[in-house]
Amino acid sequence: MTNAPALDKEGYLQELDEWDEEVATILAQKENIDLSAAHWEIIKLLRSFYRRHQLSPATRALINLVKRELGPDKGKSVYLMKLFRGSPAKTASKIAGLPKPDNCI
Amino acid sequence: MNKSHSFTFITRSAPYGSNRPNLCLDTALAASVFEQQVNYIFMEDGVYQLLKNQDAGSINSKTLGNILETLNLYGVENIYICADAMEERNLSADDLVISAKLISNDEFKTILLDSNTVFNL
Amino acid sequence: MKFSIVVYAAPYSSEAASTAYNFVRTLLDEGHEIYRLFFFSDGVHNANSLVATPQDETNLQHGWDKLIRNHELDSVVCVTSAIKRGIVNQQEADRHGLVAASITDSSEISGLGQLIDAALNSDRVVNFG
Amino acid sequence: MNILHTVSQSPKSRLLESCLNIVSDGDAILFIEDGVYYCKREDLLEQVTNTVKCFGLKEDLIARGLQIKGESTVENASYRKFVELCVNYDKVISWF
Repeated sequence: MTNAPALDKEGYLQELDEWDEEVATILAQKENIDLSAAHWEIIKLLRSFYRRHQLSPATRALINLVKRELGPDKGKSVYLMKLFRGSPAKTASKIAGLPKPDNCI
Repeated sequence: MNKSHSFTFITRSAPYGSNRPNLCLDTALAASVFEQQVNYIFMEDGVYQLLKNQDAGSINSKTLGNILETLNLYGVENIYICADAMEERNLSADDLVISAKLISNDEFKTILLDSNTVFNL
Repeated sequence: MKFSIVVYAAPYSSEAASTAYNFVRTLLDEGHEIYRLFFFSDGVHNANSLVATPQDETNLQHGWDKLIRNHELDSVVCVTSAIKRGIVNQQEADRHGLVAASITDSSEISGLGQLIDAALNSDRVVNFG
Repeated sequence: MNILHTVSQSPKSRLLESCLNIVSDGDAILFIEDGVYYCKREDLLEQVTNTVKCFGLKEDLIARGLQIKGESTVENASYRKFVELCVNYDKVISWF
């Protein structure tokens, strides 16, 4: 079992390098989320987006990204809210081990 | 609140030498969250922000070109590049990370006249 | 008419902050309404309360503070610019484990959305940098 | 739908030249801060003053020992005039 990773006051990883799938599971549990294949699909997409663009997408960008990469059925705010409650952009970035997205109002 | 407000952002500085390109981008992304019309215009040295093969890890910065590729995901769809700026710098569309409409100064003027608020960085 | 003013420059390193200050005073003298002052980038230093200036030099931070209070202006300091430059309120100081709060009480820390909101609700936005 | 442009750096910045590329007939230009040194560059200004009104901020001119003479193509503007220009033009674009 991995030691619990250091988090900031809002629950984001302090050291982004510490992320692995086990850490993601721990972070998800804190949000009362059991990670399913549908969650992992979004998490992996977010991580590869961050690797390329060094940016955690805000809500609208996340929806457009999912729409472009995974199709219009999933690129919808209802679909993402069902998976990642609260603000999907914030919750998903947190579990994916990315910084808090800017411009989330 | 006026829902059809149009913002124009003119970005005319090269990346990394100052924070001006980032100020401009951050403000435009904030405007896009409000679902307003956002025009983004690369002018003068601003076109250097779009050059391919940037890797700013070497100076401990984020690579601006990679970030700018995401503008359309944020709903910033009206992206323009000053044709004069490209010509003066011997650049062609192939040198850039995104494809955007090249505009003449007259087209530029029309966009400005039609905008409600202009940020010029 | 309703104005919002954006200040990008720190006091003392350039004239721009002082121009903005004179402009805002004139706006008020002329009876215009100020929807919001927005301090962005190095402009956040205008809201630093931990500043001392020689007696024979203008203390611009003090000037802004007085002007904002006297006219009950809405003054916002951009949060991402401010925290990087050590302009924090008590809440941010505690959150980041910093030794002191530095922002003048008359300004509040908030996000860039406040700048966009200002543009949407003002007749004119004037930038000083 | 005309625009007030403020220009706030000295001529070595070439800010005025940038601005002139996208100035429209009927716009106005106000020189402030180090931009007021442009008020002495009649060579640059004469190409536009037929279609664009030019002003220099009085306080910045005085501070720098510059004077606008009667026959100049640039007009003196106080801060009050600066405010008035902002009201009379539809928007303000700052060049800095």
